[in-house]
Amino acid sequence: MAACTGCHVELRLPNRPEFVAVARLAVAAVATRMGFDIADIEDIKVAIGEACTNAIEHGCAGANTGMITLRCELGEDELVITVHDPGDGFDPTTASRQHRHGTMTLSERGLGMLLIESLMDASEVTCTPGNGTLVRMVKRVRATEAKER
Amino acid sequence: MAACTGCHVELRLPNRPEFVAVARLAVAAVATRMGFDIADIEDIKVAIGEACTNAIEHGCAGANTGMITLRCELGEDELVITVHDPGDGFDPTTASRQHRHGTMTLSERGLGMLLIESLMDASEVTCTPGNGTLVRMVKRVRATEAKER
Amino acid sequence: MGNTINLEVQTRTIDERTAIVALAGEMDVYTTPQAKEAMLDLLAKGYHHLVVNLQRTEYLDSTALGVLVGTLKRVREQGGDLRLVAPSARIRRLLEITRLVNVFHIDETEEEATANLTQEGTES
Amino acid sequence: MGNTINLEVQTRTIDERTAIVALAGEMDVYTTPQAKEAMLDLLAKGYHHLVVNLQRTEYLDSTALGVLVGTLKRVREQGGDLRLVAPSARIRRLLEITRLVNVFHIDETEEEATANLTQEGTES
Ligand SMILES: Nc1ncnc2c1ncn2[C@@H]1O[C@H](COP(=O)(O)OP(=O)(O)O)[C@@H](O)[C@H]1O
Ligand SMILES: Nc1ncnc2c1ncn2[C@@H]1O[C@H](COP(=O)(O)OP(=O)(O)O)[C@@H](O)[C@H]1O
Repeated sequence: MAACTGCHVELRLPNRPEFVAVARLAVAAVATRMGFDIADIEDIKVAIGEACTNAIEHGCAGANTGMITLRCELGEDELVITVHDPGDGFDPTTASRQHRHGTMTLSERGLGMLLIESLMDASEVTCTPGNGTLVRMVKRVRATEAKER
Repeated sequence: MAACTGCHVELRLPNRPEFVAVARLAVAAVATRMGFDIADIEDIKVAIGEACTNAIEHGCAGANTGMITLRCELGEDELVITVHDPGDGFDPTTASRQHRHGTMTLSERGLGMLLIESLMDASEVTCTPGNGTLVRMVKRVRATEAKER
Repeated sequence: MGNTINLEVQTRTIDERTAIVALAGEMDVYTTPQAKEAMLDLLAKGYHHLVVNLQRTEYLDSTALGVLVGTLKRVREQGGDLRLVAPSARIRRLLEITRLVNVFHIDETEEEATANLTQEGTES
Repeated sequence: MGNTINLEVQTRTIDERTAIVALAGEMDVYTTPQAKEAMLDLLAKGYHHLVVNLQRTEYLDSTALGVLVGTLKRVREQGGDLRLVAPSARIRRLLEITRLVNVFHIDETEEEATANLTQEGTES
Protein backbone atom coordinates (compact mmCIF):
# COMPACT_ATOMS: atom_id res chain seq x y z
CA MET A 1 0.00 0.00 0.00
CA ALA A 2 2.98 2.26 -0.41
CA ALA A 3 1.08 3.37 -3.51
CA CYS A 4 -1.42 5.16 -1.32
CA THR A 5 1.21 7.34 0.32
CA GLY A 6 -0.29 10.79 0.66
CA CYS A 7 -3.85 9.49 0.95
CA HIS A 8 -5.95 10.52 3.89
CA VAL A 9 -9.14 9.37 5.59
CA GLU A 10 -11.39 11.68 7.55
CA LEU A 11 -14.02 10.82 10.14
CA ARG A 12 -16.39 13.22 11.86
CA LEU A 13 -18.24 12.01 14.94
CA PRO A 14 -20.69 13.45 17.46
CA ASN A 15 -19.01 14.21 20.79
CA ARG A 16 -20.62 11.26 22.54
CA PRO A 17 -19.03 8.24 24.21
CA GLU A 18 -20.89 5.71 22.07
CA PHE A 19 -18.92 6.79 18.99
CA VAL A 20 -15.41 6.20 20.31
CA ALA A 21 -15.66 2.58 19.16
CA VAL A 22 -16.48 3.77 15.63
CA ALA A 23 -13.22 5.76 15.57
CA ARG A 24 -11.21 2.81 16.93
CA LEU A 25 -12.54 0.37 14.36
CA ALA A 26 -12.15 2.72 11.41
CA VAL A 27 -8.53 3.52 12.29
CA ALA A 28 -7.80 -0.16 12.97
CA ALA A 29 -9.00 -0.97 9.46
CA VAL A 30 -6.77 1.73 7.94
CA ALA A 31 -3.82 0.41 9.95
CA THR A 32 -4.54 -3.16 8.83
CA ARG A 33 -4.44 -2.07 5.20
CA MET A 34 -1.12 -0.32 5.81
CA GLY A 35 0.33 -3.62 6.98
CA PHE A 36 0.74 -2.90 10.69
CA ASP A 37 0.88 -6.08 12.76
CA ILE A 38 -1.77 -7.01 15.33
CA ALA A 39 0.18 -5.70 18.33
CA ASP A 40 0.74 -2.31 16.69
CA ILE A 41 -2.91 -2.12 15.63
CA GLU A 42 -3.93 -2.70 19.25
CA ASP A 43 -1.56 0.08 20.35
CA ILE A 44 -3.10 2.41 17.80
CA LYS A 45 -6.63 1.48 18.87
CA VAL A 46 -5.95 2.33 22.50
CA ALA A 47 -4.20 5.62 21.68
CA ILE A 48 -7.03 6.72 19.35
CA GLY A 49 -9.57 5.66 21.95
CA GLU A 50 -7.84 7.79 24.60
CA ALA A 51 -7.58 10.84 22.36
CA CYS A 52 -11.26 10.60 21.36
CA THR A 53 -12.35 10.01 24.96
CA ASN A 54 -10.48 13.15 26.04
CA ALA A 55 -11.92 15.13 23.13
CA ILE A 56 -15.41 14.12 24.25
CA GLU A 57 -14.96 14.29 28.04
CA HIS A 58 -12.78 17.39 28.32
CA GLY A 59 -12.72 19.07 24.92
CA CYS A 60 -16.44 19.09 24.53
CA ALA A 61 -17.25 19.28 28.23
CA GLY A 62 -20.53 21.08 28.73
CA ALA A 63 -21.11 21.52 25.02
CA ASN A 64 -23.74 19.08 23.87
CA THR A 65 -23.23 19.98 20.26
CA GLY A 66 -20.02 19.96 18.29
CA MET A 67 -18.26 17.17 16.47
CA ILE A 68 -14.82 15.68 16.83
CA THR A 69 -12.75 15.19 13.71
CA LEU A 70 -10.29 12.36 13.13
CA ARG A 71 -7.85 12.36 10.28
CA CYS A 72 -5.51 9.55 9.20
CA GLU A 73 -2.62 10.52 6.95
CA LEU A 74 -0.95 7.58 5.28
CA GLY A 75 2.78 8.12 4.99
CA GLU A 76 5.21 5.82 3.28
CA ASP A 77 6.26 4.19 6.53
CA GLU A 78 4.09 5.88 9.12
CA LEU A 79 0.49 6.58 10.00
CA VAL A 80 -0.25 10.05 11.34
CA ILE A 81 -3.54 10.40 13.18
CA THR A 82 -4.96 13.69 14.40
CA VAL A 83 -7.96 14.12 16.69
CA HIS A 84 -9.51 17.57 16.86
CA ASP A 85 -12.15 18.90 19.25
CA PRO A 86 -13.63 22.41 19.35
CA GLY A 87 -13.08 22.84 23.12
CA ASP A 88 -11.12 25.30 25.25
CA GLY A 89 -7.95 23.26 25.36
CA PHE A 90 -5.57 22.82 28.30
CA ASP A 91 -1.96 23.15 29.26
CA PRO A 92 -0.42 19.75 28.59
CA THR A 93 2.59 20.53 30.77
CA THR A 94 0.50 21.03 33.90
CA ALA A 95 -2.44 18.71 33.23
CA SER A 96 -3.12 16.07 35.87
CA ARG A 97 -1.35 12.97 34.72
CA GLN A 98 0.65 9.98 35.72
CA HIS A 99 4.33 10.32 35.08
CA ARG A 100 6.06 7.38 33.61
CA HIS A 101 9.11 7.96 35.71
CA GLY A 102 7.42 9.46 38.74
CA THR A 103 6.12 7.71 41.83
CA MET A 104 2.97 5.75 41.39
CA THR A 105 0.06 7.27 43.18
CA LEU A 106 -3.13 5.25 43.21
CA SER A 107 -4.92 7.66 40.90
CA GLU A 108 -7.91 6.96 38.72
CA ARG A 109 -7.06 9.79 36.35
CA GLY A 110 -4.28 10.95 34.12
CA LEU A 111 -3.70 7.56 32.54
CA GLY A 112 -4.93 8.51 29.07
CA MET A 113 -2.11 10.86 28.04
CA LEU A 114 0.42 8.42 29.50
CA LEU A 115 -0.96 5.62 27.32
CA ILE A 116 -0.92 7.80 24.19
CA GLU A 117 2.72 8.74 24.78
CA SER A 118 3.77 5.18 25.56
CA LEU A 119 1.94 3.41 22.75
CA MET A 120 2.69 5.79 19.88
CA ASP A 121 6.09 6.68 18.41
CA ALA A 122 5.37 10.39 18.73
CA SER A 123 2.55 12.56 20.01
CA GLU A 124 1.90 16.25 20.31
CA VAL A 125 -0.92 18.40 21.69
CA THR A 126 -1.70 21.80 20.19
CA CYS A 127 -4.33 24.06 21.75
CA THR A 128 -5.32 27.13 19.78
CA PRO A 129 -7.61 29.60 21.57
CA GLY A 130 -10.86 29.69 19.64
CA ASN A 131 -9.85 26.72 17.55
CA GLY A 132 -9.86 23.87 20.01
CA THR A 133 -7.40 21.09 20.70
CA LEU A 134 -5.50 18.99 18.19
CA VAL A 135 -3.78 15.79 19.29
CA ARG A 136 -1.35 14.48 16.69
CA MET A 137 -0.05 10.93 16.99
CA VAL A 138 2.44 9.02 14.85
CA LYS A 139 2.95 5.27 14.56
CA ARG A 140 5.73 3.98 12.36
CA VAL A 141 5.47 0.79 10.35
CA ARG A 142 8.27 -1.47 11.54
CA ALA A 143 10.63 -2.94 9.00
CA THR A 144 9.28 -6.47 9.36
CA GLU A 145 5.71 -5.35 8.75
CA ALA A 146 4.36 -3.67 5.63
CA LYS A 147 3.93 -6.94 3.81
CA GLU A 148 0.23 -7.42 3.58
CA ARG A 149 -2.58 -9.53 2.13
CA MET B 1 -29.33 5.34 21.99
CA ALA B 2 -32.64 6.89 21.06
CA ALA B 3 -31.05 9.93 22.74
CA CYS B 4 -28.74 10.32 19.77
CA THR B 5 -31.55 10.66 17.28
CA GLY B 6 -30.54 13.35 14.83
CA CYS B 7 -26.82 12.63 15.23
CA HIS B 8 -24.75 11.94 12.18
CA VAL B 9 -21.36 10.44 11.40
CA GLU B 10 -19.35 11.34 8.32
CA LEU B 11 -16.51 9.44 6.69
CA ARG B 12 -14.41 10.58 3.75
CA LEU B 13 -12.27 8.01 1.97
CA PRO B 14 -9.90 7.91 -1.01
CA ASN B 15 -11.53 6.25 -4.05
CA ARG B 16 -9.46 3.09 -3.70
CA PRO B 17 -10.54 -0.50 -3.12
CA GLU B 18 -8.46 -0.92 0.04
CA PHE B 19 -10.69 1.53 1.92
CA VAL B 20 -14.02 -0.20 1.39
CA ALA B 21 -13.35 -2.29 4.50
CA VAL B 22 -12.86 0.91 6.51
CA ALA B 23 -16.34 2.05 5.51
CA ARG B 24 -17.87 -1.34 6.33
CA LEU B 25 -16.35 -1.49 9.79
CA ALA B 26 -17.20 2.09 10.71
CA VAL B 27 -20.83 1.70 9.68
CA ALA B 28 -21.05 -1.70 11.42
CA ALA B 29 -19.90 -0.02 14.64
CA VAL B 30 -22.55 2.72 14.30
CA ALA B 31 -25.21 0.06 13.65
CA THR B 32 -24.05 -1.95 16.68
CA ARG B 33 -24.47 1.11 18.89
CA MET B 34 -27.97 1.65 17.51
CA GLY B 35 -28.89 -1.83 18.67
CA PHE B 36 -29.21 -3.59 15.32
CA ASP B 37 -28.85 -7.36 15.62
CA ILE B 38 -25.98 -9.29 14.04
CA ALA B 39 -27.94 -10.37 10.96
CA ASP B 40 -29.03 -6.81 10.21
CA ILE B 41 -25.49 -5.52 10.76
CA GLU B 42 -24.23 -8.05 8.21
CA ASP B 43 -26.90 -6.87 5.75
CA ILE B 44 -25.82 -3.28 6.27
CA LYS B 45 -22.15 -4.18 5.82
CA VAL B 46 -22.76 -5.84 2.47
CA ALA B 47 -24.97 -3.00 1.18
CA ILE B 48 -22.44 -0.34 2.22
CA GLY B 49 -19.66 -2.41 0.69
CA GLU B 50 -21.53 -2.60 -2.61
CA ALA B 51 -22.30 1.11 -2.69
CA CYS B 52 -18.67 2.03 -1.94
CA THR B 53 -17.35 -0.48 -4.47
CA ASN B 54 -19.57 1.06 -7.16
CA ALA B 55 -18.55 4.57 -6.13
CA ILE B 56 -14.91 3.57 -6.56
CA GLU B 57 -15.19 1.33 -9.64
CA HIS B 58 -17.75 3.27 -11.65
CA GLY B 59 -18.22 6.66 -9.96
CA CYS B 60 -14.54 7.44 -9.85
CA ALA B 61 -13.57 5.45 -12.92
CA GLY B 62 -10.58 7.04 -14.57
CA ALA B 63 -10.23 9.70 -11.91
CA ASN B 64 -7.36 8.84 -9.67
CA THR B 65 -8.15 11.67 -7.33
CA GLY B 66 -11.42 12.41 -5.59
CA MET B 67 -12.87 11.09 -2.39
CA ILE B 68 -16.05 9.25 -1.62
CA THR B 69 -18.20 10.49 1.26
CA LEU B 70 -20.27 8.31 3.55
CA ARG B 71 -22.83 9.72 5.92
CA CYS B 72 -24.80 7.89 8.60
CA GLU B 73 -27.90 9.62 9.92
CA LEU B 74 -29.23 8.11 13.11
CA GLY B 75 -33.00 8.22 13.21
CA GLU B 76 -35.16 7.11 16.08
CA ASP B 77 -35.84 3.72 14.53
CA GLU B 78 -33.80 3.74 11.35
CA LEU B 79 -30.30 4.25 10.06
CA VAL B 80 -29.98 6.23 6.84
CA ILE B 81 -26.67 5.84 5.02
CA THR B 82 -25.66 7.84 1.98
CA VAL B 83 -22.64 7.19 -0.24
CA HIS B 84 -21.56 9.97 -2.55
CA ASP B 85 -19.03 9.93 -5.37
CA PRO B 86 -18.01 12.80 -7.66
CA GLY B 87 -18.46 10.75 -10.88
CA ASP B 88 -20.62 11.11 -13.96
CA GLY B 89 -23.48 9.02 -12.65
CA PHE B 90 -25.64 6.56 -14.60
CA ASP B 91 -29.23 5.73 -15.39
CA PRO B 92 -30.29 3.28 -12.70
CA THR B 93 -33.30 2.15 -14.75
CA THR B 94 -31.16 0.93 -17.64
CA ALA B 95 -27.97 -0.09 -15.83
CA SER B 96 -26.80 -3.65 -16.33
CA ARG B 97 -28.19 -5.63 -13.46
CA GLN B 98 -29.73 -8.85 -12.35
CA HIS B 99 -33.46 -8.65 -11.87
CA ARG B 100 -34.85 -10.28 -8.82
CA HIS B 101 -37.87 -11.48 -10.72
CA GLY B 102 -36.25 -11.97 -14.08
CA THR B 103 -34.59 -15.02 -15.53
CA MET B 104 -31.21 -15.89 -14.12
CA THR B 105 -28.44 -15.41 -16.61
CA LEU B 106 -25.02 -16.59 -15.56
CA SER B 107 -23.68 -13.05 -15.30
CA GLU B 108 -20.74 -11.86 -13.29
CA ARG B 109 -22.05 -8.33 -13.11
CA GLY B 110 -25.06 -6.42 -11.91
CA LEU B 111 -25.23 -8.19 -8.55
CA GLY B 112 -24.31 -5.15 -6.46
CA MET B 113 -27.46 -3.08 -6.93
CA LEU B 114 -29.58 -6.21 -6.49
CA LEU B 115 -27.92 -6.88 -3.12
CA ILE B 116 -28.40 -3.28 -1.98
CA GLU B 117 -32.10 -3.40 -2.85
CA SER B 118 -32.62 -6.79 -1.25
CA LEU B 119 -30.71 -6.20 1.98
CA MET B 120 -31.92 -2.70 2.83
CA ASP B 121 -35.47 -1.57 3.59
CA ALA B 122 -35.24 1.22 1.04
CA SER B 123 -32.67 2.52 -1.42
CA GLU B 124 -32.51 5.30 -3.94
CA VAL B 125 -29.94 6.52 -6.48
CA THR B 126 -29.72 10.20 -7.41
CA CYS B 127 -27.33 11.37 -10.13
CA THR B 128 -26.87 15.10 -10.49
CA PRO B 129 -24.85 16.23 -13.52
CA GLY B 130 -21.74 17.92 -12.21
CA ASN B 131 -22.42 16.76 -8.69
CA GLY B 132 -21.92 13.03 -8.87
CA THR B 133 -23.95 10.10 -7.63
CA LEU B 134 -25.67 9.74 -4.27
CA VAL B 135 -26.88 6.34 -3.11
CA ARG B 136 -29.25 6.56 -0.15
CA MET B 137 -30.03 3.43 1.84
CA VAL B 138 -32.33 2.93 4.81
CA LYS B 139 -32.35 0.11 7.36
CA ARG B 140 -35.03 0.08 10.03
CA VAL B 141 -34.44 -1.16 13.55
CA ARG B 142 -36.85 -4.01 14.12
CA ALA B 143 -39.12 -3.91 17.16
CA THR B 144 -37.29 -6.70 18.96
CA GLU B 145 -33.93 -4.99 18.61
CA ALA B 146 -32.93 -1.57 19.98
CA LYS B 147 -32.14 -2.96 23.39
CA GLU B 148 -28.41 -2.73 23.69
CA ARG B 149 -25.40 -2.99 25.97
CA MET C 1 -11.48 -7.36 15.63
CA GLY C 2 -9.16 -5.62 13.25
CA ASN C 3 -7.21 -8.07 11.21
CA THR C 4 -9.89 -10.24 9.71
CA ILE C 5 -10.51 -7.78 6.88
CA ASN C 6 -7.63 -9.52 5.14
CA LEU C 7 -8.02 -12.65 3.05
CA GLU C 8 -5.89 -15.77 3.25
CA VAL C 9 -5.92 -18.00 0.17
CA GLN C 10 -4.69 -21.58 0.43
CA THR C 11 -4.61 -24.01 -2.46
CA ARG C 12 -4.02 -27.77 -2.38
CA THR C 13 -4.07 -30.24 -5.25
CA ILE C 14 -5.85 -33.58 -4.87
CA ASP C 15 -5.11 -35.29 -8.18
CA GLU C 16 -4.00 -34.15 -11.64
CA ARG C 17 -7.29 -32.37 -12.32
CA THR C 18 -8.74 -31.57 -8.88
CA ALA C 19 -7.72 -28.82 -6.47
CA ILE C 20 -9.02 -27.23 -3.29
CA VAL C 21 -9.04 -23.47 -2.70
CA ALA C 22 -9.66 -22.43 0.91
CA LEU C 23 -10.63 -18.79 1.46
CA ALA C 24 -10.27 -17.49 5.02
CA GLY C 25 -11.25 -13.95 6.01
CA GLU C 26 -13.08 -11.27 4.06
CA MET C 27 -13.60 -11.24 0.29
CA ASP C 28 -14.24 -7.82 -1.15
CA VAL C 29 -13.15 -5.64 -4.05
CA TYR C 30 -9.67 -5.30 -2.53
CA THR C 31 -8.95 -8.85 -1.43
CA THR C 32 -10.82 -10.91 -4.04
CA PRO C 33 -8.22 -10.42 -6.82
CA GLN C 34 -5.89 -12.68 -4.79
CA ALA C 35 -8.45 -15.48 -4.87
CA LYS C 36 -9.08 -14.90 -8.57
CA GLU C 37 -5.38 -15.10 -9.32
CA ALA C 38 -5.02 -18.35 -7.39
CA MET C 39 -7.93 -19.92 -9.26
CA LEU C 40 -6.76 -18.74 -12.69
CA ASP C 41 -3.37 -20.17 -11.86
CA LEU C 42 -4.90 -23.57 -11.10
CA LEU C 43 -6.95 -23.40 -14.32
CA ALA C 44 -3.85 -22.63 -16.35
CA LYS C 45 -2.21 -25.72 -14.86
CA GLY C 46 -5.11 -27.92 -15.93
CA TYR C 47 -7.04 -28.17 -12.69
CA HIS C 48 -10.62 -27.86 -13.91
CA HIS C 49 -12.30 -29.51 -10.96
CA LEU C 50 -12.26 -26.98 -8.13
CA VAL C 51 -13.47 -27.23 -4.56
CA VAL C 52 -13.85 -23.75 -3.03
CA ASN C 53 -13.92 -24.02 0.75
CA LEU C 54 -15.86 -21.10 2.28
CA GLN C 55 -15.91 -22.47 5.82
CA ARG C 56 -13.68 -19.67 7.08
CA THR C 57 -14.98 -16.98 4.71
CA GLU C 58 -16.45 -14.43 7.09
CA TYR C 59 -17.59 -11.90 4.54
CA LEU C 60 -18.19 -11.94 0.83
CA ASP C 61 -19.67 -9.43 -1.60
CA SER C 62 -20.76 -9.19 -5.23
CA THR C 63 -17.17 -8.88 -6.44
CA ALA C 64 -16.44 -12.27 -4.88
CA LEU C 65 -19.65 -13.78 -6.25
CA GLY C 66 -18.74 -12.42 -9.69
CA VAL C 67 -15.32 -14.08 -9.56
CA LEU C 68 -16.84 -17.38 -8.44
CA VAL C 69 -19.38 -17.25 -11.30
CA GLY C 70 -16.66 -16.35 -13.78
CA THR C 71 -14.49 -19.23 -12.64
CA LEU C 72 -17.44 -21.62 -12.74
CA LYS C 73 -18.09 -20.66 -16.37
CA ARG C 74 -14.47 -21.26 -17.32
CA VAL C 75 -14.13 -24.67 -15.66
CA ARG C 76 -17.46 -25.83 -17.14
CA GLU C 77 -16.21 -24.80 -20.59
CA GLN C 78 -13.34 -27.21 -19.96
CA GLY C 79 -15.65 -30.01 -18.86
CA GLY C 80 -14.89 -29.35 -15.21
CA ASP C 81 -16.91 -28.02 -12.29
CA LEU C 82 -16.62 -25.82 -9.21
CA ARG C 83 -18.29 -26.81 -5.93
CA LEU C 84 -18.68 -24.64 -2.86
CA VAL C 85 -18.04 -26.04 0.62
CA ALA C 86 -19.72 -24.98 3.87
CA PRO C 87 -20.84 -21.41 3.21
CA SER C 88 -22.21 -19.74 6.36
CA ALA C 89 -25.92 -19.01 6.74
CA ARG C 90 -25.05 -15.40 5.84
CA ILE C 91 -23.36 -16.36 2.60
CA ARG C 92 -26.14 -18.80 1.73
CA ARG C 93 -28.54 -15.89 2.09
CA LEU C 94 -26.53 -13.87 -0.46
CA LEU C 95 -26.47 -16.87 -2.80
CA GLU C 96 -30.24 -17.08 -2.49
CA ILE C 97 -30.86 -13.38 -3.14
CA THR C 98 -28.69 -13.52 -6.25
CA ARG C 99 -30.25 -16.90 -7.21
CA LEU C 100 -26.76 -18.36 -7.44
CA VAL C 101 -27.94 -21.27 -5.25
CA ASN C 102 -29.36 -22.61 -8.48
CA VAL C 103 -26.00 -22.38 -10.20
CA PHE C 104 -23.47 -23.68 -7.68
CA HIS C 105 -23.30 -27.12 -6.16
CA ILE C 106 -22.87 -26.85 -2.41
CA ASP C 107 -21.42 -29.49 -0.10
CA GLU C 108 -20.83 -29.63 3.62
CA THR C 109 -17.24 -30.94 3.58
CA GLU C 110 -14.23 -30.93 1.29
CA GLU C 111 -14.33 -34.75 1.17
CA GLU C 112 -17.94 -34.73 0.00
CA ALA C 113 -17.16 -32.11 -2.64
CA THR C 114 -14.11 -33.98 -3.89
CA ALA C 115 -16.07 -37.26 -4.07
CA ASN C 116 -18.89 -35.55 -5.97
CA LEU C 117 -16.45 -34.00 -8.44
CA THR C 118 -14.88 -37.40 -9.10
CA GLN C 119 -18.30 -38.94 -9.69
CA GLU C 120 -19.29 -36.16 -12.09
CA GLY C 121 -16.09 -36.76 -13.96
CA THR C 122 -16.62 -40.50 -14.40
CA GLU C 123 -20.25 -40.02 -15.41
CA SER C 124 -19.44 -37.73 -18.32
CA MET D 1 -16.28 -8.40 13.61
CA GLY D 2 -18.95 -5.95 14.47
CA ASN D 3 -20.65 -6.87 17.67
CA THR D 4 -17.78 -7.30 20.06
CA ILE D 5 -17.62 -3.56 20.76
CA ASN D 6 -20.32 -4.23 23.33
CA LEU D 7 -19.60 -5.34 26.88
CA GLU D 8 -21.29 -8.17 28.72
CA VAL D 9 -21.09 -8.02 32.52
CA GLN D 10 -21.83 -11.15 34.55
CA THR D 11 -21.72 -11.30 38.34
CA ARG D 12 -21.79 -14.36 40.58
CA THR D 13 -21.55 -14.52 44.35
CA ILE D 14 -19.33 -17.13 46.00
CA ASP D 15 -19.95 -16.55 49.69
CA GLU D 16 -21.38 -13.72 51.81
CA ARG D 17 -18.41 -11.44 51.10
CA THR D 18 -16.90 -12.73 47.83
CA ALA D 19 -18.18 -12.19 44.29
CA ILE D 20 -16.95 -12.71 40.74
CA VAL D 21 -17.40 -10.13 37.98
CA ALA D 22 -16.77 -11.43 34.46
CA LEU D 23 -16.27 -8.80 31.75
CA ALA D 24 -16.63 -10.01 28.15
CA GLY D 25 -16.10 -7.72 25.18
CA GLU D 26 -14.73 -4.19 25.00
CA MET D 27 -14.40 -1.80 27.94
CA ASP D 28 -14.29 1.85 26.96
CA VAL D 29 -15.79 5.18 27.98
CA TYR D 30 -19.21 4.05 26.73
CA THR D 31 -19.40 0.49 28.06
CA THR D 32 -17.39 0.74 31.29
CA PRO D 33 -20.17 2.46 33.31
CA GLN D 34 -22.08 -0.85 33.22
CA ALA D 35 -19.16 -2.65 34.84
CA LYS D 36 -18.79 0.15 37.40
CA GLU D 37 -22.46 -0.04 38.29
CA ALA D 38 -22.29 -3.81 38.76
CA MET D 39 -19.27 -3.51 41.05
CA LEU D 40 -20.74 -0.64 43.10
CA ASP D 41 -23.88 -2.71 43.48
CA LEU D 42 -21.88 -5.63 44.87
CA LEU D 43 -20.02 -3.27 47.24
CA ALA D 44 -23.29 -1.83 48.51
CA LYS D 45 -24.45 -5.36 49.30
CA GLY D 46 -21.32 -6.06 51.36
CA TYR D 47 -19.20 -7.97 48.84
CA HIS D 48 -15.77 -6.50 49.46
CA HIS D 49 -13.75 -9.37 48.04
CA LEU D 50 -13.99 -9.14 44.27
CA VAL D 51 -12.60 -11.34 41.52
CA VAL D 52 -12.61 -9.49 38.19
CA ASN D 53 -12.34 -12.01 35.36
CA LEU D 54 -10.74 -10.41 32.30
CA GLN D 55 -10.36 -13.65 30.32
CA ARG D 56 -12.89 -12.52 27.72
CA THR D 57 -12.05 -8.80 27.88
CA GLU D 58 -10.84 -8.06 24.37
CA TYR D 59 -10.16 -4.37 24.79
CA LEU D 60 -9.73 -2.05 27.73
CA ASP D 61 -8.72 1.60 28.05
CA SER D 62 -7.84 4.15 30.71
CA THR D 63 -11.49 4.63 31.65
CA ALA D 64 -11.69 0.94 32.52
CA LEU D 65 -8.37 1.03 34.38
CA GLY D 66 -9.62 4.07 36.30
CA VAL D 67 -12.77 2.23 37.39
CA LEU D 68 -10.77 -0.83 38.45
CA VAL D 69 -8.41 1.37 40.50
CA GLY D 70 -11.36 3.22 42.04
CA THR D 71 -13.05 -0.03 43.01
CA LEU D 72 -9.81 -1.43 44.40
CA LYS D 73 -9.47 1.61 46.66
CA ARG D 74 -13.00 1.24 47.93
CA VAL D 75 -12.80 -2.47 48.73
CA ARG D 76 -9.43 -2.03 50.46
CA GLU D 77 -10.96 0.71 52.63
CA GLN D 78 -13.45 -1.96 53.74
CA GLY D 79 -10.71 -4.49 54.46
CA GLY D 80 -11.39 -6.30 51.21
CA ASP D 81 -9.44 -6.77 48.00
CA LEU D 82 -9.89 -6.99 44.22
CA ARG D 83 -7.93 -9.52 42.14
CA LEU D 84 -7.72 -9.66 38.36
CA VAL D 85 -7.99 -12.95 36.49
CA ALA D 86 -6.35 -13.89 33.21
CA PRO D 87 -5.73 -10.54 31.51
CA SER D 88 -4.45 -10.97 27.93
CA ALA D 89 -0.85 -10.13 27.02
CA ARG D 90 -2.24 -6.89 25.57
CA ILE D 91 -3.94 -5.88 28.78
CA ARG D 92 -0.90 -6.88 30.84
CA ARG D 93 1.09 -4.51 28.68
CA LEU D 94 -1.28 -1.64 29.54
CA LEU D 95 -1.05 -2.57 33.24
CA GLU D 96 2.73 -2.42 32.95
CA ILE D 97 2.83 0.95 31.17
CA THR D 98 0.55 2.43 33.81
CA ARG D 99 2.48 0.61 36.58
CA LEU D 100 -0.77 -0.87 37.79
CA VAL D 101 0.88 -4.31 37.77
CA ASN D 102 2.32 -3.20 41.08
CA VAL D 103 -1.11 -2.43 42.46
CA PHE D 104 -3.34 -5.32 41.38
CA HIS D 105 -2.97 -8.96 42.28
CA ILE D 106 -3.25 -11.09 39.16
CA ASP D 107 -4.22 -14.77 39.02
CA GLU D 108 -4.62 -17.22 36.20
CA THR D 109 -7.99 -18.70 37.18
CA GLU D 110 -11.10 -17.69 39.12
CA GLU D 111 -10.49 -20.58 41.54
CA GLU D 112 -6.97 -19.38 42.29
CA ALA D 113 -8.20 -15.83 42.82
CA THR D 114 -11.03 -16.93 45.09
CA ALA D 115 -8.67 -19.11 47.14
CA ASN D 116 -6.17 -16.25 47.46
CA LEU D 117 -8.90 -13.86 48.58
CA THR D 118 -10.05 -16.33 51.24
CA GLN D 119 -6.51 -16.71 52.50
CA GLU D 120 -5.98 -12.94 52.66
CA GLY D 121 -9.19 -12.70 54.66
CA THR D 122 -8.15 -15.28 57.25
CA GLU D 123 -4.66 -13.83 57.56
CA SER D 124 -5.87 -10.35 58.50
N1 LIG E 1 -8.97 17.42 24.42
C1 LIG E 1 -8.79 17.95 25.64
N2 LIG E 1 -9.35 19.16 25.94
C2 LIG E 1 -9.18 19.70 27.17
N3 LIG E 1 -8.46 19.12 28.15
C3 LIG E 1 -7.87 17.93 27.92
C4 LIG E 1 -7.99 17.29 26.66
N4 LIG E 1 -7.29 16.13 26.70
C5 LIG E 1 -6.76 16.07 27.95
N5 LIG E 1 -7.09 17.14 28.69
C6 LIG E 1 -6.67 17.43 30.08
O1 LIG E 1 -5.57 16.59 30.40
C7 LIG E 1 -5.86 15.83 31.57
C8 LIG E 1 -5.20 14.47 31.50
O2 LIG E 1 -5.84 13.65 30.53
P1 LIG E 1 -5.74 12.07 30.65
O3 LIG E 1 -4.31 11.71 30.85
O4 LIG E 1 -6.40 11.47 29.49
O5 LIG E 1 -6.50 11.68 32.00
P2 LIG E 1 -8.02 11.86 32.39
O6 LIG E 1 -8.82 12.11 31.15
O7 LIG E 1 -8.39 10.60 33.07
O8 LIG E 1 -8.06 13.03 33.34
C9 LIG E 1 -7.37 15.80 31.67
O9 LIG E 1 -7.83 15.62 32.98
C10 LIG E 1 -7.75 17.16 31.10
O10 LIG E 1 -7.66 18.14 32.08
N1 LIG F 1 -21.73 5.16 -8.37
C1 LIG F 1 -21.93 4.83 -9.69
N2 LIG F 1 -21.52 5.65 -10.68
C2 LIG F 1 -21.71 5.32 -11.97
N3 LIG F 1 -22.30 4.17 -12.37
C3 LIG F 1 -22.73 3.30 -11.43
C4 LIG F 1 -22.58 3.58 -10.04
N4 LIG F 1 -23.12 2.55 -9.35
C5 LIG F 1 -23.58 1.66 -10.24
N5 LIG F 1 -23.35 2.11 -11.52
C6 LIG F 1 -23.76 1.43 -12.77
O1 LIG F 1 -24.71 0.42 -12.47
C7 LIG F 1 -24.27 -0.85 -12.94
C8 LIG F 1 -24.74 -1.97 -12.02
O2 LIG F 1 -24.04 -1.92 -10.80
P1 LIG F 1 -23.93 -3.24 -9.92
O3 LIG F 1 -25.29 -3.84 -9.77
O4 LIG F 1 -23.25 -2.90 -8.64
O5 LIG F 1 -23.05 -4.27 -10.76
P2 LIG F 1 -21.54 -4.15 -11.27
O6 LIG F 1 -20.87 -3.10 -10.47
O7 LIG F 1 -20.99 -5.51 -11.05
O8 LIG F 1 -21.63 -3.83 -12.72
C9 LIG F 1 -22.76 -0.72 -13.07
O9 LIG F 1 -22.23 -1.59 -14.02
C10 LIG F 1 -22.60 0.74 -13.46
O10 LIG F 1 -22.78 0.90 -14.84
